[in-house]
Amino acid sequence: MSSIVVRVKKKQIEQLIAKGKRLDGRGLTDYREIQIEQGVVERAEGSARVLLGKTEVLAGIKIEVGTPYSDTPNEGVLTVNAELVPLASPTFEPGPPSENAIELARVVDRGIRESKAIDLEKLCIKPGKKVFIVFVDVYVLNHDGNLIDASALAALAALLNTKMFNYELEEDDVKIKPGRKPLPIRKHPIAITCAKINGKLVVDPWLEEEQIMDARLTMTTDDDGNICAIQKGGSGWFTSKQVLETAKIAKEKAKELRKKLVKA
Amino acid sequence: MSSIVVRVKKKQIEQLIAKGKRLDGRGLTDYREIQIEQGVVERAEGSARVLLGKTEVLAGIKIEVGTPYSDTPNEGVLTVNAELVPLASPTFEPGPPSENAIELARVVDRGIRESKAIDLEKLCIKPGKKVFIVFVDVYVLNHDGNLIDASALAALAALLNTKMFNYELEEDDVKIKPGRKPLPIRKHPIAITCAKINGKLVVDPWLEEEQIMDARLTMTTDDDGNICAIQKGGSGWFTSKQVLETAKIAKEKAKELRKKLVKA
Amino acid sequence: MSSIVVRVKKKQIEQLIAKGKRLDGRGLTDYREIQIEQGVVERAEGSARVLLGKTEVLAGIKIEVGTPYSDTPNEGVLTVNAELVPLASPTFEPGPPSENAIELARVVDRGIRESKAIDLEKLCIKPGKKVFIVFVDVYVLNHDGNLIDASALAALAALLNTKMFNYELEEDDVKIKPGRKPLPIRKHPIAITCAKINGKLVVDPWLEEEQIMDARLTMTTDDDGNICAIQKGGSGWFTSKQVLETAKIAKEKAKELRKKLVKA
Amino acid sequence: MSQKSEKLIDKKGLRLDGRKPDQLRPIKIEVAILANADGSAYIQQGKNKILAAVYGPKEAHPKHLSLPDRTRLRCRYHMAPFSVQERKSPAPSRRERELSKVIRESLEPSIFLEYYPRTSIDIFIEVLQADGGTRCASITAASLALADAGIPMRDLVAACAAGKIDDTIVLDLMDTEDKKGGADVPVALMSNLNAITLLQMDGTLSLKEFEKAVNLALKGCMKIYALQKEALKAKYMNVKEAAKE
Amino acid sequence: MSQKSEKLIDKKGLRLDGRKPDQLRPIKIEVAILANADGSAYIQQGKNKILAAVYGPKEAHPKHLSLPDRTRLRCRYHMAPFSVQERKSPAPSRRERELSKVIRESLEPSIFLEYYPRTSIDIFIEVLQADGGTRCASITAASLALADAGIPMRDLVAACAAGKIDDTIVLDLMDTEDKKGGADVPVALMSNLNAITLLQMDGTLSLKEFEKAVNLALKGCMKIYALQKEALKAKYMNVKEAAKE
Amino acid sequence: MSQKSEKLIDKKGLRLDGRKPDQLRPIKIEVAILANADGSAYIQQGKNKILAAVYGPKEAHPKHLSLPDRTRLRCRYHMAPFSVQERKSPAPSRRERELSKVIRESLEPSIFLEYYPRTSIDIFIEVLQADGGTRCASITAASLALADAGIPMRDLVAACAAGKIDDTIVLDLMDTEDKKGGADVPVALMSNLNAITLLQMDGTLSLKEFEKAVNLALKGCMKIYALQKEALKAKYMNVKEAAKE
Repeated sequence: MSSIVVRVKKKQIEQLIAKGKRLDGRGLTDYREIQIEQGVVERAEGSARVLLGKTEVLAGIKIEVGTPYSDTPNEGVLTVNAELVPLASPTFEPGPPSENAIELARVVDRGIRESKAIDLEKLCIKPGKKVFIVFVDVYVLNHDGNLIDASALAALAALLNTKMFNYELEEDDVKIKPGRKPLPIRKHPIAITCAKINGKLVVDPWLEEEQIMDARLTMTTDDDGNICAIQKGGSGWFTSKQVLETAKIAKEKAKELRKKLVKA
Repeated sequence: MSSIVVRVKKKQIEQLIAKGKRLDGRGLTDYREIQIEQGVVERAEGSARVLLGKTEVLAGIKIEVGTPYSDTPNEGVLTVNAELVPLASPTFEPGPPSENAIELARVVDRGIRESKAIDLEKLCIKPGKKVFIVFVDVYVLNHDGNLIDASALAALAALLNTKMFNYELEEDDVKIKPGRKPLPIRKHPIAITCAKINGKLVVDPWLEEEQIMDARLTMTTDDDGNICAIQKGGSGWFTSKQVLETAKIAKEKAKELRKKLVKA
Repeated sequence: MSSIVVRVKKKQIEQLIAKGKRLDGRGLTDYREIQIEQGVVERAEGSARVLLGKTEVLAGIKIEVGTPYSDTPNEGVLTVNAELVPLASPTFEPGPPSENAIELARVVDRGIRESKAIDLEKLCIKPGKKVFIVFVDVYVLNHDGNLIDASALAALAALLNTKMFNYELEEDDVKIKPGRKPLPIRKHPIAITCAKINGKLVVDPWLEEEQIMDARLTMTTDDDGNICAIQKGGSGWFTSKQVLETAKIAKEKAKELRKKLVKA
Repeated sequence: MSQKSEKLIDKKGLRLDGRKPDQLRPIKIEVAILANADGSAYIQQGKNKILAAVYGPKEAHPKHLSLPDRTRLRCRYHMAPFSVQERKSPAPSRRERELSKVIRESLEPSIFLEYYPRTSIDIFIEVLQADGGTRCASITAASLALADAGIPMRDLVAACAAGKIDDTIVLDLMDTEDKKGGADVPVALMSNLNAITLLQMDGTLSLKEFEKAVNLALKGCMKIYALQKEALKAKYMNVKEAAKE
Repeated sequence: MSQKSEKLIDKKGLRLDGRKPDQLRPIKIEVAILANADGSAYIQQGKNKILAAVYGPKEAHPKHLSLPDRTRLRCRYHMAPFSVQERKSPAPSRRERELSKVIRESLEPSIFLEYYPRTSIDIFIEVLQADGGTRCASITAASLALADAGIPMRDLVAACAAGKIDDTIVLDLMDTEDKKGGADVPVALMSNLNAITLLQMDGTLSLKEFEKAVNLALKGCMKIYALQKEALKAKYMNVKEAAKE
Repeated sequence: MSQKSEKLIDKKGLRLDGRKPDQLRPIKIEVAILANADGSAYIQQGKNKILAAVYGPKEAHPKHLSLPDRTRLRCRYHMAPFSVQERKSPAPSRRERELSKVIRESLEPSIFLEYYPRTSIDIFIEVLQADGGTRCASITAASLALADAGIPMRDLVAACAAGKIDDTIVLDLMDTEDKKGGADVPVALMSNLNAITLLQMDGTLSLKEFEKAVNLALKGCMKIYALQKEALKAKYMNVKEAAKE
């Protein structure tokens, strides 16, 4: 977009927000409509598709046997990767993960990891030698803003949909046995993002808002209302009042989303 | 080349072909002169140099001990790589393999693999643990068209030239013993390429023909006249009649080339 | 720099050198002031910072357990890497090692390796299976010319500063025991570089001299005055007389530097 | 491909999933399903689930790669890490790079490339789930995405494979049939022009078997062509209805 | 982060290195220590040893990445291979790439980017030794390097983390506390503007604990801000004295 | 290099392949052997088999790397995967990248670079079989390829190594001698100008031994220089004869 178009749009959005309104008709703390569909990729151990307005994210889970990290010999391994595939937006380029894709993956990862959502000790096969590796692959299919919340939600929905295979150890070889069981999920971390536009906070920014926002703040909270991950992004700033306001919004909105997920 | 030069040349070649003639004096189904020289790189386990007109390709074979693929624990591993090294053409760039180099390697690979030319089960040392890996490295030294046929021929000639070392297993370690024996080669897959120019098929296109052709079609056939690999290339199309005509040409020409190779 | 500026500077420097003088006031065979500080990175097994005029290089040593090369099963492994990090010069780019960084690392490596400065056999834990790997990481922090000499000196000073951990083998696992001991260093290879400018040799060229020099010649000598590594660089040439003159200068200057290091 | 002893065709002449030899897998096609792309399509063929998107024509970038007399068609075939049995690294494999090339070359003949000199058209294909025959299904979807983007075309390209299992020539091999069968012949066709724009093969076939396989694959292409046209029609009906409301 | 049984705070309320909960580690800052860079700074915070250098504003390269209305700020946070316990490969890790981004975004608000359209400013950070809290120390140093380079700024950015160990909110966690503790909240602040330009968190905190941690971190930032100003003053004194001689 | 107990020189003073200490390996040189390259040469020196090709002068690309006052010489030394005992990955190793640099710098002094400003000349070297001393043989061949391409040159560059085995200074070390010997000194020379354009060393030599080795290497260079000129003459004779026919 040319900088003039951006400036005009910025003004328009800011004037609306000053009146508590948004371009797409939402109120400042309204979330877009969410659709969650689980099990969309049968070949994956787990999968889920999330529609957040026109933002569309697919997450797939694969589970493999591997070696634990040396400092956590009794725990399975969680690996989160995000692909901003070029069919999702004219601004996404093919090639190795961009800075944005890496940040996205790491923020989703932190939410799951720090909330201890997965009981990783239950994924240990043989301490120090063999554990399960849980690959969470986040695949953005259409980018219309707020990829972090949509991706975190898709990842969690896919984990909840995941069925692990049964196994037994035979002389250090993992033999797969019939039957499947769910992943040991203990918590449901939900990421909520607010954008700061002209000094006001708006929840769940869509693409046009992201293009003109000052900054964004994502807070991930667990079932107990504790914060487990935060990420500030963008080249603006927040006051400490705005930070605490965001924390409250995040806690409240996360409850709403968590309900939808458990229903899903 | 500028697009005007290409268009003039295209017209000239097409007019000749309409009369059943070619720029370099060949008839439409004539192959260029072939020279095959085996054993040119003594340090390799096997090697061969093929001259197809001015197209020059060197193939070298190295054999190493490695682990089998998990789905074929009783079979050795075949790996084909092609390098379009920049000394061969002003259009080849240094750097990681281009799309063309990858296609070339994979078409040569398919011919060998699908014809079951190498008895890979004889390359198993210890099932599931240790097998021989056969590296076929195709090295294009001068590019004057029809790299696929020249490369497939060089690869096969090099495999026929290959001497494996003898070995014995000592407590899971492979010990090399004196003496050498040939690779277990069962079939002689030969690739034959036709180009479609102005609706006509010409065999073994050279560079000037490739630059203006509509499309090319490569068929690899084995000693029994069966087809074992096909690759269409280029941005044109073929009718099903042309496809079957190519199959017949390929079968016939492959016989001729196979004879030369066995002589070599 | 524009080519005109370079030409003017070249003339100026050449005229001075014709009179036996240099832009920074040194005589032709004077070395810049050297400061060596060891142990600057406590977390590394060894480290040293070298200031050569305004050229600043940090070297850090890490020691890990790994596998030996198959042709030297009884020897530890030496690995030298050099990073021309972009904070050191406006001409250094972020990204994978440039040609210059690779050459720098390899010249430093050759000096240490060929002089047999480290008794690598003493770094063998279990022949053919487990040895110590000594990582020498050369980090250029400010580039004001003659990176080779400064880097070789920093690497050697860091090796002399290195403390290895004690260990014992328990069923093939290396267990770290309390206490530390120095690396087995036998020799002190010192690299000395001369630049050829307008037919004259100058020792320890700084940046402005390097920018206009014809060529450079680095000779590394050991404690016995033997040469153990040489590298010619730059797009000019040397006469055999200049080569032998450089060898004599290198031997003499290395003695001076070696003294400073032993003092350090 | 290695022929194992397990039967891929039962005594009744039916395949593992109950299909007859000349029967396609169930196919579901949707056009215009991605909001940002200029054109897009989704195909489900058996368990294959594939998205194709088209961006362009747009200014070619970098400029020195633009062509003075026609558009530059680019194509990326890519598999999601979770689309196959063992997780696939997201970095493009050699197979993906070859398929990107042959898919591009199977679509190029259908496009009036000379209409948009100095521009580029990007085709992005994402295989979300793979079950054999993904290159053909990708071509089918990508051709629709091109049409959806309004790119002027000679005809739609429909693609389908035939092959050999248990000595029988069959249509549209699924993964197990591909892996255990004797040959696979993917074909792409512009039906109106009788133009074969993709032809590959691996396995072993006699000349006769090959001829039979190609003819069967071409029939498959024509059936899929009909489904493509239905999908396009369905889209325009939707647009029409939307316009009425 | 996993909470282990070992105590990180003793009975007297002191931490492993003898600090009180709200106490910073010893900090040493020097400005203008690299000869070639346009601006530079060195910080030692506990065992952290970090260099920051600034080059620019200069012509943006490649040109198509230049911005018509402001400077392009670029930032590379990089760790020396010997800076951590196990040797780190010199190739940038995913962590280093994320930190490069958040550090850049924590410094951007402080710079009058619109003063130098079509240019770029490069910030290079090298962690020579790491002991927890390197991103904050890097921001503190990089902001000084920007000032040293004469880049017009709204305010200096000072950064500091707070976190939770043994159920106590503490300031400026060192590596062991970070790894064994319950939460870490790095914060960056422009003190004059009361503007938080970096905020991240990992671990688990209740809303109350979080509020307490942010406030403690902000106090830490303000203390570090004072040290930054001292370091700048020291530099100008040196320049002055040098000028007198 | 590690000195092992096996003898590299026998009682008669002969080396493993029967050569005297100051004897070159058999050398075969051919010029103009590649059809597409602007210039090319092939050298066999012992078991070394090396091709060199030159393309240029041509427009430098990318343009911002072109030099306003001279041509940009580029050089790639590359080994075929099958050229050495254990298969070498085709990706350029650090060794290959260093050798590319030193070979380029050994050839640069011989070229009138200023004749073709803003252009580039590419030298591509492919080692098809390696047996010690490949960098020298590469220089010898590449210099001929430059001449064959009609690049204006001060003189041909000929290269040869000397070294120490079993305490004897010998000429033109082969692989076994290089690996088991005590030192290797590769040298490149423009004979007419008495200009040493390459000088490297590894191993250990006293100053006296070094002087002896350099002088022996220079003699080797001069012998190779004669062979280079013969090869060029042979090529022109061929051209002449071809013209007559």
